[in-house]
Amino acid sequence: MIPLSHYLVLGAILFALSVTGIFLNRKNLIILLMCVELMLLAVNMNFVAFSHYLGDLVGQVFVFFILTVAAAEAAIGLAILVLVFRNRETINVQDLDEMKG
Amino acid sequence: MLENYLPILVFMGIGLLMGILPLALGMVIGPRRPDAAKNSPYECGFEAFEDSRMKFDVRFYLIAILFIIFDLEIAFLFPWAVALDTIGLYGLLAMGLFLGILVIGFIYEWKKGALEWE
Amino acid sequence: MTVEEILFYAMSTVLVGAAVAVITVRNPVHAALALVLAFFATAFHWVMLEAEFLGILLVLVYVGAVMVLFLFVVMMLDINVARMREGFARFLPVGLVVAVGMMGLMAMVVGAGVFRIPGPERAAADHSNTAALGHLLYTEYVYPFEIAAVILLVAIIAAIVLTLRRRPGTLHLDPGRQARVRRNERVRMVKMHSEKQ
Amino acid sequence: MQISAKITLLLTPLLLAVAYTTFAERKIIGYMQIRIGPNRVGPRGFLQPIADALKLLTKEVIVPTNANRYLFLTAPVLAIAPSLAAWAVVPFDDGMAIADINAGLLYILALTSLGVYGIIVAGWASNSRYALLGSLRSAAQIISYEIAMGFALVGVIMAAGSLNLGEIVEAQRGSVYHWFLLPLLPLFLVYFISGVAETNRAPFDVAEGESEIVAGFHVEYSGMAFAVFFLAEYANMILISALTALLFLGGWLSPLEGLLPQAAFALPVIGWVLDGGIHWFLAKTAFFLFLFLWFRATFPRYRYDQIMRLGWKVLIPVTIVWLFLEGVAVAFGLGPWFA
Repeated sequence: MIPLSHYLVLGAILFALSVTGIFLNRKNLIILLMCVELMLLAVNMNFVAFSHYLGDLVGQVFVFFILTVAAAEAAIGLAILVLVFRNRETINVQDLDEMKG
Repeated sequence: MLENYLPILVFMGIGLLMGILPLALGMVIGPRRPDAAKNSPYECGFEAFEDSRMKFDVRFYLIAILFIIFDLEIAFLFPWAVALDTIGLYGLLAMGLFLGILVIGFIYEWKKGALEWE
Repeated sequence: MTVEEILFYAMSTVLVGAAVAVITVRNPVHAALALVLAFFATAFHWVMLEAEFLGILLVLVYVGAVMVLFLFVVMMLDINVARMREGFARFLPVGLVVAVGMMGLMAMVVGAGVFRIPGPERAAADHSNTAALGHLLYTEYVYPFEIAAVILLVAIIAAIVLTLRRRPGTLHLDPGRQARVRRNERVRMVKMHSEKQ
Repeated sequence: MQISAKITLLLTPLLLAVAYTTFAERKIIGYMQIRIGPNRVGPRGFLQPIADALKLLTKEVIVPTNANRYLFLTAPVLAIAPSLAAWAVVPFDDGMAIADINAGLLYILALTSLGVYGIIVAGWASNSRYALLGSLRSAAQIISYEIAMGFALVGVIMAAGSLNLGEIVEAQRGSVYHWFLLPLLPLFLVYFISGVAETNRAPFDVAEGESEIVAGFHVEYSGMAFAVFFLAEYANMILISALTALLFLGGWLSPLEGLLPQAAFALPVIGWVLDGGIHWFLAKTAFFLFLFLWFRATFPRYRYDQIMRLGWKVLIPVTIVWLFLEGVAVAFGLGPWFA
């Protein structure tokens, strides 16, 4: 029987890795989106683990909704990304500074 | 429940193996005589003059995005269909509203011509 | 080690390795494929946690749909990869410090022994996780469920508004009309006298 | 180990079936076009698949210079692995499945949605214009039809009240009248049409389109790399046929059940044949497989815009309407089927 803390540590490692990823790939919008997905995955991992060990299905219902919202978010995020690339020929975050005061 | 998933893991491994094995066998047994003409990408008799990456119609992205959303709908329908006989009328109405909202989206797509392929 | 433990560590290794690959590889296509692998490993973990529905759902929706869109975008946009990696080395120390700090914090929380919950009984072989989830979702959580429908509706509309642009002046053919064409619309038979040279 | 024996017992006939489907295709289409088909290797050409395999085995696996080498070679593996792995949950007879999981149908849907990876990766890794174009087309086609397929499966689950394939078959017990074929007729049609489109078979094979984009996503593949793609396509065809038989035609159940008196099933040998069993399942699967080949010999290829229109504007609305009707019937227990 694997103790709960193993899953929590795994989730923590994943989360820390994805945060590092955001620091490392500050320029590439696509990789940033992937890191966000990874982060949500880490959170979901904890939810599922708790749901299992506490014997409460609500955690899984919550994960279901997170997955739904995250998928919709990824879809729209990528749609915006494609548009940005079409208009600006770049997805480098640093080039997208139009809004800078 | 978990005992049932172990064979699946094994079978996935075998599926991968059934792909890798013939490939490896083919690479080992088959000859290897590369030359420039053979290894160049296929073109109808003339030199490939640009990189093959090119711009594509946004429509392909739109199809993929709509696919994600419909896939989520299906994901919601699966547990509903299994539980339908225990949740009865209430569940039916809940799903009716859910699908109703999404059918509005579908009609919008249709009217906007997002499903039109030219 | 029991089979369960071996599987846990194997899958965790794959998962962490894939996550490292996602954030470090140069080519975004490879990153996307590594993310697919990460989703797969997670799905196995979830199945081992008896959340079979969510585990398979993750493969269905994320691997089967979301990552396909990611790959579409990454492959079809001609992205200059080299420039994207500028500053990779510069940010590495900062990233590492943040990661280690965060890991330390979480280790403190997890290691404190608050989470020593005894594992639950294994579910019976005929226990249907999907049915249980469905029962809960469509009775107690109907309201969030309907909100999810509205979110999806917004996503549909947003996707269409964002990407569907009918540029004036683009030429296209209507193959249906082409196929329906009659002879009389294209060719006019003209009676002519033969001319003598 | 018991499980390895089971897997061998499934895999060997499956691979043989895949090999001989290619032979059957050439023979059947040959006869449909008043030709003989392959007839040189072995009696009546019966060893043709083996000769083909040997030939492909000794051919060079060409990797184009510009291609991404590793992904180029991974793509065929990605194509065949899901189409074989899905067989793990297919029951051949009562309880005769390698893994009898509760979420069987969900697992199958998830795995069939992975087939698109082989195509996308192949198209991209080849770094060839035709391959990329073909892979994009066929990926968009596959994901479009997957939605209709998913909706059709939801209808089956509603009628059976379970995701387990064995329970779905058992829910159809009684007689031919109880098979889901009749109450779910529109969903059956949608499912099978989507199945044909999913496998990129004629008449939906624009992705291959010999005459315009030369072979689509696998234009750069040769030798065994090509053979693996080819096998994946046929394994998928057999899978779709088997699933259609399970979900709509009562799998291993006998069509004579409820027709003949009980005494008929008690007869020594005839009773075994008449009663449900693996032979009925195989016969039904073979029938659908034959339909695949028949379609190819009969229908001209659809245009791409027609394919997309059929998927989005015909099949999806049909399934949604039918799900509404079926939902009402199931919730109110309306007869004659959902009582």
